[in-house]
Amino acid sequence: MSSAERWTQATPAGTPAATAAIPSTKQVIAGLRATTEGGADLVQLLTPEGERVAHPDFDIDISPDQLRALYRDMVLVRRFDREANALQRQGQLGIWVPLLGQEAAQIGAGRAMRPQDMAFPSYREHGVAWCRDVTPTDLLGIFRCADHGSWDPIAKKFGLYTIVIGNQVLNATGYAMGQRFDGKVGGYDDADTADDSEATIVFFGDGATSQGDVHEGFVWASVYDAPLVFFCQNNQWAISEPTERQSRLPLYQRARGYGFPGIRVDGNDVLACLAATRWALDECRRGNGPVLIEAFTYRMDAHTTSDDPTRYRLSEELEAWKLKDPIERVRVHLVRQQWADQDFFTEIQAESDLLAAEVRDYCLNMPDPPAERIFSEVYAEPQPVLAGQRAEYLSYLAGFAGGER
Amino acid sequence: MSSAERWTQATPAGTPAATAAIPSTKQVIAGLRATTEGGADLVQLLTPEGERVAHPDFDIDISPDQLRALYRDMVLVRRFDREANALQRQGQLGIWVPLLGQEAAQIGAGRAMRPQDMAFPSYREHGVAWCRDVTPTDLLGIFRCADHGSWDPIAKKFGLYTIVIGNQVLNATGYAMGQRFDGKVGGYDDADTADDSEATIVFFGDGATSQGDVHEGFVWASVYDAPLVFFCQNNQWAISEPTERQSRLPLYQRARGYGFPGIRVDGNDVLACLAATRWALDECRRGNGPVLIEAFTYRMDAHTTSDDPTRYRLSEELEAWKLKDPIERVRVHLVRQQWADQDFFTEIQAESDLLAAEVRDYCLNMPDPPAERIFSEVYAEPQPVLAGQRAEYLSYLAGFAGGER
Amino acid sequence: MAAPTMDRAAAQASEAAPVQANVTMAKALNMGLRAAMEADPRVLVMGEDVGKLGGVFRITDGLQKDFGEHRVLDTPLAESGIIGTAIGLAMRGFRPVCEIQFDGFVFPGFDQIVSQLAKMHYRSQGKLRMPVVVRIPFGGGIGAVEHHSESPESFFAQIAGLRVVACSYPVDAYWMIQQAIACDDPIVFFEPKRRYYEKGQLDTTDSAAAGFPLFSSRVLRPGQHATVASYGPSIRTCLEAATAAEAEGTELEIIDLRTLSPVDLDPVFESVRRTGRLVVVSEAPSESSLTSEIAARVQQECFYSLESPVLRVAGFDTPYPPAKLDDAYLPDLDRILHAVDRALGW
Amino acid sequence: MAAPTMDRAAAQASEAAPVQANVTMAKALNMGLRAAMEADPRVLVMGEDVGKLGGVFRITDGLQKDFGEHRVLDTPLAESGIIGTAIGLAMRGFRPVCEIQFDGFVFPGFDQIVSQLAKMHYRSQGKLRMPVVVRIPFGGGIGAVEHHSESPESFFAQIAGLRVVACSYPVDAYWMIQQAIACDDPIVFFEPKRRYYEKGQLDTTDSAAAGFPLFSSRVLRPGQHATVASYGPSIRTCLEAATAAEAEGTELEIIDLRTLSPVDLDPVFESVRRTGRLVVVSEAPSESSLTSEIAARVQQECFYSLESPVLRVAGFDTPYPPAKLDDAYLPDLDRILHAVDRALGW
Ligand SMILES: Cc1ncc(C[n+]2csc(CCOP(=O)(O)OP(=O)(O)O)c2C)c(N)n1
Ligand SMILES: Cc1ncc(C[n+]2csc(CCOP(=O)(O)OP(=O)(O)O)c2C)c(N)n1
Ligand SMILES: [Mg+2]
Ligand SMILES: [Mg+2]
Repeated sequence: MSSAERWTQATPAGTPAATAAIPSTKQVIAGLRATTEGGADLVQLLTPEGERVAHPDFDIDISPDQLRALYRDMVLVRRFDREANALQRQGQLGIWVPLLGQEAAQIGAGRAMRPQDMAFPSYREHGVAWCRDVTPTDLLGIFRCADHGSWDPIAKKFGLYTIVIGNQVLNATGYAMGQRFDGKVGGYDDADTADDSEATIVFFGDGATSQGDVHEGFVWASVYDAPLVFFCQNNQWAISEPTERQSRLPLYQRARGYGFPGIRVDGNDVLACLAATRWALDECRRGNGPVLIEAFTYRMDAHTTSDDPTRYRLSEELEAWKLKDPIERVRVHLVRQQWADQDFFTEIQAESDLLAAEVRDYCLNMPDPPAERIFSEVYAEPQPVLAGQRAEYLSYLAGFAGGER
Repeated sequence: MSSAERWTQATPAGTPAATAAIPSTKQVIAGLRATTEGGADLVQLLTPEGERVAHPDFDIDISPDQLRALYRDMVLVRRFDREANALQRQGQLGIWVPLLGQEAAQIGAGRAMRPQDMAFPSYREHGVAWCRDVTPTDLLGIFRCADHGSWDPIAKKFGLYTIVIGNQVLNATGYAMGQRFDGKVGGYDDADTADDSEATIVFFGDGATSQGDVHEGFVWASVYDAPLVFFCQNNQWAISEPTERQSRLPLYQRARGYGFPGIRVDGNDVLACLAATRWALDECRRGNGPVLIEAFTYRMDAHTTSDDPTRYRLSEELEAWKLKDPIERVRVHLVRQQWADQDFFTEIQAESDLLAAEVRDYCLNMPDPPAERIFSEVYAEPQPVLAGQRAEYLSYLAGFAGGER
Repeated sequence: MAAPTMDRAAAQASEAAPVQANVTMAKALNMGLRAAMEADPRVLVMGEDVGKLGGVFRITDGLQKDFGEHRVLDTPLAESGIIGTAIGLAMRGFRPVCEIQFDGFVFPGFDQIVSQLAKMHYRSQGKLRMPVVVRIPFGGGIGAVEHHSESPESFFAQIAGLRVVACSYPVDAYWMIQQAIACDDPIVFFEPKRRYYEKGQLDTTDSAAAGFPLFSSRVLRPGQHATVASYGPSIRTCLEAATAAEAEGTELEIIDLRTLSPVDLDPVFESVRRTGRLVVVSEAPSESSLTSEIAARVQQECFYSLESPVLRVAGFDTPYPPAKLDDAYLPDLDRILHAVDRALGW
Repeated sequence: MAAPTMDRAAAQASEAAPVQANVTMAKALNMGLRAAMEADPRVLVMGEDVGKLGGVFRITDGLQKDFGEHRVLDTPLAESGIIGTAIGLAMRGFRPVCEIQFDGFVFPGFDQIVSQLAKMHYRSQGKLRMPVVVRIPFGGGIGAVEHHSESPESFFAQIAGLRVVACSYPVDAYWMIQQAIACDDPIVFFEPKRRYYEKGQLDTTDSAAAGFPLFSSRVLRPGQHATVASYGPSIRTCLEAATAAEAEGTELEIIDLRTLSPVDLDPVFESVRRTGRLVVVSEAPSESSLTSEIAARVQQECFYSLESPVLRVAGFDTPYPPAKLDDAYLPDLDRILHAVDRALGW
């Protein structure tokens, strides 16, 4: 993978002629969705049928323990996701943003990180959070509308959820520039496991690629050689808009215009995501960043619990993707390899039931924030005008002596 | 030029490995400035020595009359530019933005347009203005700070100068989308000279390519197949910042990530600029837009009359580029071909003296705007609050009966 | 600006019966957009998810189906792109209606609004008109996550060359959106999202409603003891406050500002000269805001009539808090009445 | 927020003698930036042309030469990128000082300022601090083309979580920029570009000046007949007006607000209680602005003391006109005195 020429190769066969007359939707989709598997360049190590396949650049040794651990991660985050979705339906959460179908992309990327690496999520990265020890219950406050993010982004090396599309890409770029300015980049050699060189990974969606901020992140990261992995989860949809509303070409090819690697991985293949992201992070800590990874996956549920996908997509699409479920293929592989027996699966099942119960219990007992919270931590240093508003409002509230309020 | 695969070919030899460890400035410059001529892919039809060379894709038939006309255009706009620069030095203009060195890029692009085509300039396109019959004197008001642009952008098919870097790229994209919605795109065939199909061209600089708006313009234009030519004048500098502060790769390669053609032309070669732009505009009117053209040229004067280039660049660079002067090579070719004699050059000389005198005269006699101008045409429809401010202020001014004011 | 004429209005009633009870504001806006698109083929609707989905609030529901993909555009995901291309389309003679999905997402498009959309007419001295409407669902109270409950109207109210309006109930929504689209100036059109599904009776043939000017505020309820001026989502709260106050013998005059820039204060001046007291109500933070402007101008215009200072009941000068605090943060009936009491007791 | 200590200030005087006459504001800012960079290795300067060129106004002149390319960054040309990466650098523990080249070019970065820079501390409930300074040369009067003469301060004054200050003369510029950099909140730092080259005497060892708090307004000239509050480029005009008024026996009290958000009005209230009259002066358009806010709060706080309404002398509610009209557009001595006369004659 040393030389980079390959990252600016000709368009893979099958992509539409960039200057053909107005391409038909068919053409475009052919380019974007390529084959049902994501096109010629798609990096895959584990087929939907659970077969291990080799890849010239991104092969990886995985032990039974490691694969079982990845399976466990995916099952647990999916269970959490489903539980949270149910809690929203029951009115316990204001909204929920499902990750269903994106478990492999997020666990693969999350487990590729080293403790010293930094991650900047969008708002759907519950699986990455899990890998950063930001627990499911840590996430609930945002969706119960009790807080805007409760964890310590520096301690956990996991930024706060960012809702304004694209913003976090520039913030991550700056953070990665800082890693370089701090001398944390360059010295890395594979042998040295104690190596403390750093990299950053930022998560965004297919729709986000249209935002100016994402472009500016590409520009800054490339001219400052920032140790940054741009991890784009192409789940085929930006709410109701398919990826062809955002681009003519497969998104990983966007990197070509800036002069850094763009890789498309099977986003439903946890091994491919792990291998490619590990490689990309290491390239970055070596000083060869940035790198763009497009995880070709699918949003199997609604955009959020407020969304109604039946208005804009066909169930056939969902059915087709169900056959490529990220968890099922690992289960099949574990079984076929005899790396896991029934006890193992029962155990995980029990563990996920426990997690679900814990999440539910935590959610139901989450206290509402007090009115003072409106005014808390707006500034790091004293702000008298706001202090006045606070005092006035709280004494006003006190006026309702155990009254309506 | 039918197939487009070629627009996403491998990196031309000589560009830096996109993922090599932090590239040395040397490497980067090698990539950006490539050879002194702009790299392997540079489209050139007339060498700095005035020799006509062939090009497989962009050859062009040019008659003596046509070449003389292009020469005349360039000489006149340069003379206007120098006169305006002098007027600023003499305090007659608040500021001047020189086009010196970019005559070929602007005249080539400007003369490639058809009457029905629309142009969106930045703030340095005095040569393009000339081609759109926006006269030198029409431009003066902006730089004398007497107006913000005096011509009718629709009548002249030449937008107002846009100072906020990148903004006009999106405005042009919308306009080009409108041309498509109006059915002015697609039907074109070369034979039919009465053809009224339309295209748009937008001008911006190398520095501008970093702005989010330019990226969003690329995204919109490509997904809406807008008949838009992105014409980037890479004059090597964004005020004090060389192009390597904005990109690792040559700018024309940016188009690759979006799936439309990117062409680098010798921006000091009026024939190459004319040929490539004409092709690009025709591709657009055919429905094969958008197209990116990078005109590889040089800002031979300061960024503006407020700038001091000695603080950031070496005179050697300027000297090297003087050898590639856009006008001189045409003069040499005209002489060598015996397409022009001394009388012709004397005539042009006289004509440009006349133009300079006219410009100076117009500038010196330009009336200052009256105070009412502050309030004029803020809105298309009545606005009572502002009307009140206007009335109050004007009566206040009237109060100084022939006084200080 | 030509208000839609009767027959146009009639034509626009299209499939629907002229008089309909129980029309939600969302439906009224949808009907208004449809009417405008039928009346003028140059009207375009563009934004994120406005096509097939009909917008996350369904305001554009069915429009793409009926008018086609070239008149209802599901755009790429970038607000600067939405505003920036709308400007070019306007130069081409279209009348784009842009939807910004939520209040907190307008800022990537702020530069195009400030530097191009609002200044184009002035820069060109009238040669370029910008008949662009930017629709923004705004305000809190819907139990949403961050950036979905903001009141950014004051950012826009201070931009010269731009007009800003806000509707507060279905009938106004239906007519105001059509008038805004017919206006040759760029307009930011604020829609109180937490009122989208509240209903009213709509008569699409009501010429009085059709003719009431877009840039005028309106007295919704007369009263003699104190004036309350507001707009958008707070109007209903103010009306409820007036009813409550009446029970205690206090008559509040409620004015719906409707136009936020230019703000039409003549009815407010006239009212304050009678009542001597003014409370301005808005969800937006008060610092350097529209409510500041109203207080500043009223204290000057009505200096001798004011028996108490102009008081403001507004959002606090904080970011919008987690939505569990919607009720604690938003001006409610109690806070309005409390301010009225202070004004009366001054 | 720790104001630079004496010895720090001393250290910072570096090559220069402690007391220097005829220091321009541009030089004072340059010295202040240098002092801050010497005092704290985490301070970065970033922006367009701030390195080799030293900025178009030379405020960062020589800094890249002395501190290197990793502490003084010539960034790509994109303001959202400048602010957005500064936020990430701040998360990494740096203290970025961003330069926006001109007032009219801050808007592409507005989204990152509103949605991230200003909200990060609140969102994280104090876990993330944003010690970022955004320097903006602002105001008109320099005979420039469009977008180079604007006064956008009110856009920022209304953003919760963000602080806004403006310096008006060299000594303040030198200390305020250091205090701003030392502050743990994000600050938009406005510099009156048309005063950049006006001179003052600067004593870099003056502990009183070093200790005067950043977020306090200050009475620059006492007077008993009327109060005039202003900031930035208009301060000098106000002082000239005071001198002219004195000749006619009118004593104006001139207050330099210095901090625009939160605006420190206590000295204004105190003054207005004595004078009964207030004129607020600003180049910025008046609609929904900082001057509106001041009028709104003073009329409430000093209701019974005011003998005339708070009057504003401000930019008109238009885009900034062609600069040939600089003098006609900007509040000048005559307009200020005219307003004072109106206040006194009310
Ligand atoms: C600037 C901005 N504009 C609009 C939105 C509303 N919005 C939220 S998610 C979304 C779609 C994002 O799609 P994508 O980037 O593919 O991410 P995904 O949700 O599919 O993970 C939109 C338009 C927003 N959050 N921010
Ligand atoms: C948004 C914005 N930021 C900053 C500026 C200040 N500025 C004016 S020209 C310029 C450099 C532009 O360089 P380039 O795009 O290469 O065009 P050139 O001037 O070389 O023709 C800058 C930074 C601006 N006009 N707009
Ligand atoms: Mg998506
Ligand atoms: Mg340039």
